[in-house]
Amino acid sequence: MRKLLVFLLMVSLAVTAFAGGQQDEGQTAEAAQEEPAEFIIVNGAEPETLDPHLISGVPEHRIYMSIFEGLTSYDPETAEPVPGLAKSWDVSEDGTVYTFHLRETTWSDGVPITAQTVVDSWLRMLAPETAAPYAWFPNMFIEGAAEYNAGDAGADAVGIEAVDDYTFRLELVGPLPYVLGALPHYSFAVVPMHKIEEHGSAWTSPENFVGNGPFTLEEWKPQQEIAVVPNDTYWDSEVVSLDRVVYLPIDDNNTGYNMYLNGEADWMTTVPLDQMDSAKLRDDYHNAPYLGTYYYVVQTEKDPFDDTRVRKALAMSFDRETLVEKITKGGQVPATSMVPDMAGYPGVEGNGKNIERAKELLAEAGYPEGEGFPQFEILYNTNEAHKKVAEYMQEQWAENLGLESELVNQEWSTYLSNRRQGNFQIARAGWIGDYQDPNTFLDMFISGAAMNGGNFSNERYDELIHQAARMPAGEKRFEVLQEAESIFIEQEQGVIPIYHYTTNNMIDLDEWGGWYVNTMDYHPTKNIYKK
Amino acid sequence: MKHDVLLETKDLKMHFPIEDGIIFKRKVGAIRAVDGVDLTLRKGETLGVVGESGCGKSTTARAISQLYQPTSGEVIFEGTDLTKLSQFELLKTRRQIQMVFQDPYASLNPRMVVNDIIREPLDIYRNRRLLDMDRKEMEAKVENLMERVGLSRYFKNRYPHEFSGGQRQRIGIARSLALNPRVILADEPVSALDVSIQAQILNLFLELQEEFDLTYMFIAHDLSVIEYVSNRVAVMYLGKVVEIADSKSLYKQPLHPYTKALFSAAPIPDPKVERTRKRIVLEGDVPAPDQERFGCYFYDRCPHRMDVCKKNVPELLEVDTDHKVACYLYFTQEQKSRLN
Amino acid sequence: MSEEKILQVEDLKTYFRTDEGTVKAVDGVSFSLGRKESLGIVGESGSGKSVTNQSLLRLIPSPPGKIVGGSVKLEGVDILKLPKSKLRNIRGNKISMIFQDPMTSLNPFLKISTQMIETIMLHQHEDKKTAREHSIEMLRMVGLPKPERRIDNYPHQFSGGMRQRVMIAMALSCKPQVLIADEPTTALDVTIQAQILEIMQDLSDRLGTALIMITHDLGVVAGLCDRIAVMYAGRIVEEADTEVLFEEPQHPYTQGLISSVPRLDKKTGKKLSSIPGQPPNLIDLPDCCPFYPRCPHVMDICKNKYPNEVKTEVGSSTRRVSCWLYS
Amino acid sequence: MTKYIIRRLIGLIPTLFIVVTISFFLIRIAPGGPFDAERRPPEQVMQNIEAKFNLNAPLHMQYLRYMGDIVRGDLGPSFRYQDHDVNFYIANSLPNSLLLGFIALGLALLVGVNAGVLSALNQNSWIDYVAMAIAIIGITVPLFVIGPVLMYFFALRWDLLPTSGWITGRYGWITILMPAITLSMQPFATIARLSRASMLEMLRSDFIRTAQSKGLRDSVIIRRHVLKGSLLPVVSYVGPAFASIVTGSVVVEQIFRVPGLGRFFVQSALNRDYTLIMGTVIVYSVILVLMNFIVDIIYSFLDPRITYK
Repeated sequence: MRKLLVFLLMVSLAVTAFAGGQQDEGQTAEAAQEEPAEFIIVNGAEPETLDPHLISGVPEHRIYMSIFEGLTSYDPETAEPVPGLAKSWDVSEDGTVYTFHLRETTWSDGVPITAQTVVDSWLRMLAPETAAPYAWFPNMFIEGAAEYNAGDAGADAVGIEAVDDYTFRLELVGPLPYVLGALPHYSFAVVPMHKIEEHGSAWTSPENFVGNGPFTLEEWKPQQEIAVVPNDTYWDSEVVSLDRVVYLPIDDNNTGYNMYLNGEADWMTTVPLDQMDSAKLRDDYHNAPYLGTYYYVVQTEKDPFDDTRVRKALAMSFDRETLVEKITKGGQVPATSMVPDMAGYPGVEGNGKNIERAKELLAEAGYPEGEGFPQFEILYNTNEAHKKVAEYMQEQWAENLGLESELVNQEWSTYLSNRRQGNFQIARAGWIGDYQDPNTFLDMFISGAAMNGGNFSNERYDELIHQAARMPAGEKRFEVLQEAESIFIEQEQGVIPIYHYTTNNMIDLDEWGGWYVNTMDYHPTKNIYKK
Repeated sequence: MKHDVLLETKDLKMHFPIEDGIIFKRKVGAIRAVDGVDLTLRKGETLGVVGESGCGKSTTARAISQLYQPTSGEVIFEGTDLTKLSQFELLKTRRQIQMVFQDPYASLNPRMVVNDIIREPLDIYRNRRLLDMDRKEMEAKVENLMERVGLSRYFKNRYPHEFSGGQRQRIGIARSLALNPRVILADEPVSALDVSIQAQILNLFLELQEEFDLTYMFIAHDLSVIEYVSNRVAVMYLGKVVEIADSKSLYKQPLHPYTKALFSAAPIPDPKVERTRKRIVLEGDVPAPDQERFGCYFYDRCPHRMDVCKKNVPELLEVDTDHKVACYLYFTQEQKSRLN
Repeated sequence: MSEEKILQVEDLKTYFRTDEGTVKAVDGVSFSLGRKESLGIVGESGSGKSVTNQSLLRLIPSPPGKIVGGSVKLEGVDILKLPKSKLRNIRGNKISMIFQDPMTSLNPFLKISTQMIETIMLHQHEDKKTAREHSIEMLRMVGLPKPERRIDNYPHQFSGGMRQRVMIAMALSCKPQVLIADEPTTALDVTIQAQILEIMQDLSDRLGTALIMITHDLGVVAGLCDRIAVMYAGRIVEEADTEVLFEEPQHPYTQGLISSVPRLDKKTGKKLSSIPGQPPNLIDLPDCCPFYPRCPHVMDICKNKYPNEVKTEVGSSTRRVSCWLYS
Repeated sequence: MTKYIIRRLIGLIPTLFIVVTISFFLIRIAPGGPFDAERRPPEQVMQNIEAKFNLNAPLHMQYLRYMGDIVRGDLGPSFRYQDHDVNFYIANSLPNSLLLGFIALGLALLVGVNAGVLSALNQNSWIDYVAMAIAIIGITVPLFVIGPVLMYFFALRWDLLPTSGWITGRYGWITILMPAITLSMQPFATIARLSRASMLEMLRSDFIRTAQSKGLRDSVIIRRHVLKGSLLPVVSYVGPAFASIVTGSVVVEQIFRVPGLGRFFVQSALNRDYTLIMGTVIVYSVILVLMNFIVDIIYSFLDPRITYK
């Protein structure tokens, strides 16, 4: 059987030799592909699904925006809602009923999209059998949606209706002014029901796929790439300039970064922490505020953190500026409020660094100079950046308040489970807004909400959030939300905001146009073009 | 003549199972290392056990000392059957029966100094409260033993590898004597040693026997060694004793065809004798002991085989005073018919 | 010397370099071997007998071993000075060896046929088919049953005795002038030993091969060899015709050796006489008689100088001994 | 022999049964579930999801149902990668992992055996020292260092190779070079050391002395008498090594974007994607057991002393 071994060796040799011979061809092939405008995106994790109703992640959302279009879509510069499948809409006086006028357009296979398609799609999203993980999102908006989704009511209860072929009526639970900004989200997707019926879960395979976005699915090689090409039946197809968009699933950020540097990718959607210093010096590095907040959630039910003074002391006793400059490095914005800057929302001041005051508060709580304060744990999910932040916090609290803490890292699912169940003292958390409204940062801290692992509970706060949900857009509503946030942050310090996220993108804007920084980090490929 | 029997085996069998199967092992056969051995060890004597490799002589010794749990048969020491004793009872009795092994290097723990090696059996029995001895007495005992076997007491903190083969065997002997046993089972104790050293150790065995009133079972493949040390000799072949006799009578007149061949094959260090001697050269090899035999175990190689030998296993019968042999050549007509 | 000598060894020295110092395993060994003569080399472990014989064919692993002096002349040609290619022509062709452990001396991964044929093809320049037939013939001569079938077996399918027969067949397949057998029966049982010795004697007689038999067992050489050389601590201390040596051993070591072996044929009832003490450590041995610490006849001079060799004529042959008692 | 093979293959079944059973329950013990996310869906949504994937049934019923599916060769739907089932993802990614593993192992064997043999034949010479120094690097330096270093030099610095990708991608077969080399470092080092050691041992054995005494040329001795026996330890290493290359290629697959099973393995474990974890565990167990089995067979061909009945 030595022959078998020899054979293996020979095979490996042959393969290596063959591979070596291929090298030149590979490069010439690349040169030949210069002509058509192909845009290659380093897209993060392998997409879990392309079925919009089952999506729950950012990489999937990027692809969704290329191959589907909701009633509204995003303006590439501001990420504000603009007409999509709906060319216009009317709002009832009380702001609770929207009537959309749809374009007369079709799926990529020519089947028309009507108001009934929208109704059927949304009902599919909400149907309990679909088990859409993001169903809670439309549930917050659509009248009767939550009841139907929970199985407590039939589909008739859902406040949506096809008035005629191209008129769609939407009834909201209240006057939710930000609904238009939520509609481009995948949980409001319109899907080709005729294909879903035909192919079942296989409808997202390239050979079966039908969409209504500016692009349509060409290829999906798991863990390798997803490619989309222009959709000729798209209503605005003249605007579409790219010939092909490739989404590369990449687990290792450094590899993605290297690919970008080596010209193998055109858009890198994040920058690895250890490359940040060198990336910042480059012209193709784009840093912008992001609609997200990095914060520490404090277990408000457990001693000694059930004392507001303790929580405030913790929030006031570290230097957010140094943290973002020296530790996170990505141009993050020091945060003392939960809600990031948002047009029209006045925001709250929050409790910033004030070590003297922190010490006083701690002393009032019974721990002068940190004496008698039990050692506590800081929980974070395993990740280099989180670890560095936690180390910094640990050191700051020790130095400024004399508090001793221990770092605990857990793998993602374990961490999530513990955080949800409140099995922690202090834990890191982060939140990216789903739409541009303070509500997306605040409604998750009402008593008993799933995200509220710190078990923050305040009657007045709950009341204010519910009140705002029934108010029309405008200053008044923002004032109510501001009061709620003030209670949550300034008075009670339910969580400790640390910084607002920023987006870190690498793309050469001398080569590519139609790509703009915005606070949602949405960059529709529809508008990107090669210069 | 009446002899005091100290130790006796009755139909002792030691079969090692051959197992097969990937997850669930099942027995598919057995190596019949010892296949029905009757031996008696008389007080104060040396019983030599001789035979070629694989004849079961070492296994017999190990089965007697209960290092192996015998498959069947009895090992009776002063009236008690060792195979039926509980662990603790066995431990109590077994101090009377000690073993000396062939390879003195392999049987000594390389990480222990001589002092600890010799003292180990004492410690074990003391820890089980079977021995009443204080530390000092034990110390003295070890030193005495060392001196007695011809090792300076100043070597007691050395490790086995610092000694030569002969010295290591002396350590092994000292250890076996620590508990004042009455029986020593010596398993090829000199076969790994050079000739000049071998003589030293053999002489030591003889001296110790006299001094401590020991009874030996002495196992060797070298006939001349056996002859030198033994009062009686048992010849083993394929797990069975084929002949057992008083040493003088056996060497003068071996009866069993195998014994005869064995004797004639052993070279004698004297050219005159050697050149005039006629050798019986046996055919073939010793068969593998992995199957049951229904005739004489020596049948395949025997120059005198008869029809009767093919289907009957000859019993060990006394054919002369103190001389038993398992061969039909020597059985009277009456004995033969009785067996058939 | 009346007989024509085929092999003459002069002042052979083989040393081993170790961390503790130089081990003079063979330190000035001289002997000669006549055609068809059989010489026994007797000694205890560490006496240098095996190293001596491996030195004859330059089989000493180097490093750490090295032949540092002397000559080994086969029909007048010094083997120690031959280039490697010529040396290979002697190995297995003019001088063959059999080793102690037949279990490990045959390659377990190769069939017997492969191992036998390669030697014959190499030295006899026979084609494969003839070499195979030749091999079968040799195996038949050593008494291997059904050689034409068993030649295609692997070594592990043979018993120890059968393997040693194969080794003998292989060693004699090129009709060597000298066969060196290094403890060929030590690992075997007595009855098998008898078989092997008989075959060796018979075949070397028939093929006219001279024999060097290395052993620690005086009994083995007593019946087999014409002459015997006794080695101690890397030197030959005494050499004589077999009868002479056993009848009238001169060196105190030889005397001690003979009398410390129990005799099967003579039950004396007396205690064995044994040689006291241990063999010497061969590292940096001083120039003295290495046996003196164990010698019953030790004199002052023994501790200071290695004794000269004394040669005496006994009958038609020479005996030599290195002991101050005789010089 | 055929009988032995059949018996061994049947013997795999209980082993796999135990592995599957233990993994099934172990995974469930781990905190968190497949649908945990930064913002966990509200309870009624969770209930819908659990009903869809039969997670609301009692655990032993889930187990029985899963076992039933496995017997039919169905590894079930992935909980997270919902567009396809586990069979699809394994069928798509396993061949890539196997190919990479084969090439890496082939490379390791080719270079490792030669290096080991050369070292042994030139013991204590510069060849020996250099080869063994490289081997030590291979053993001590982790993959996640070797990979990026290769990428830095070959892709970024010298621009000889693309940073990453796979043979079916735009850069073709050359993409396999760096992952294969990275992955082969550790087995190469072990093979080199093993073959050197066993070669040295073989050279010291009695039968080599016999071969020398027969007058054979050194080259013949090495080729005919030494090499086969020296390869035995390498062969017995190769089976488990292949299994560990395939299962342990996670890091390399991530760094070089190889669309292999390893990436799913890690991702599914982090996601608590129960069915996909089970699927990868089963596949890996089969590979491991099969490789050991194949090695046993090869061994019996190489070493005549071993026979299987």
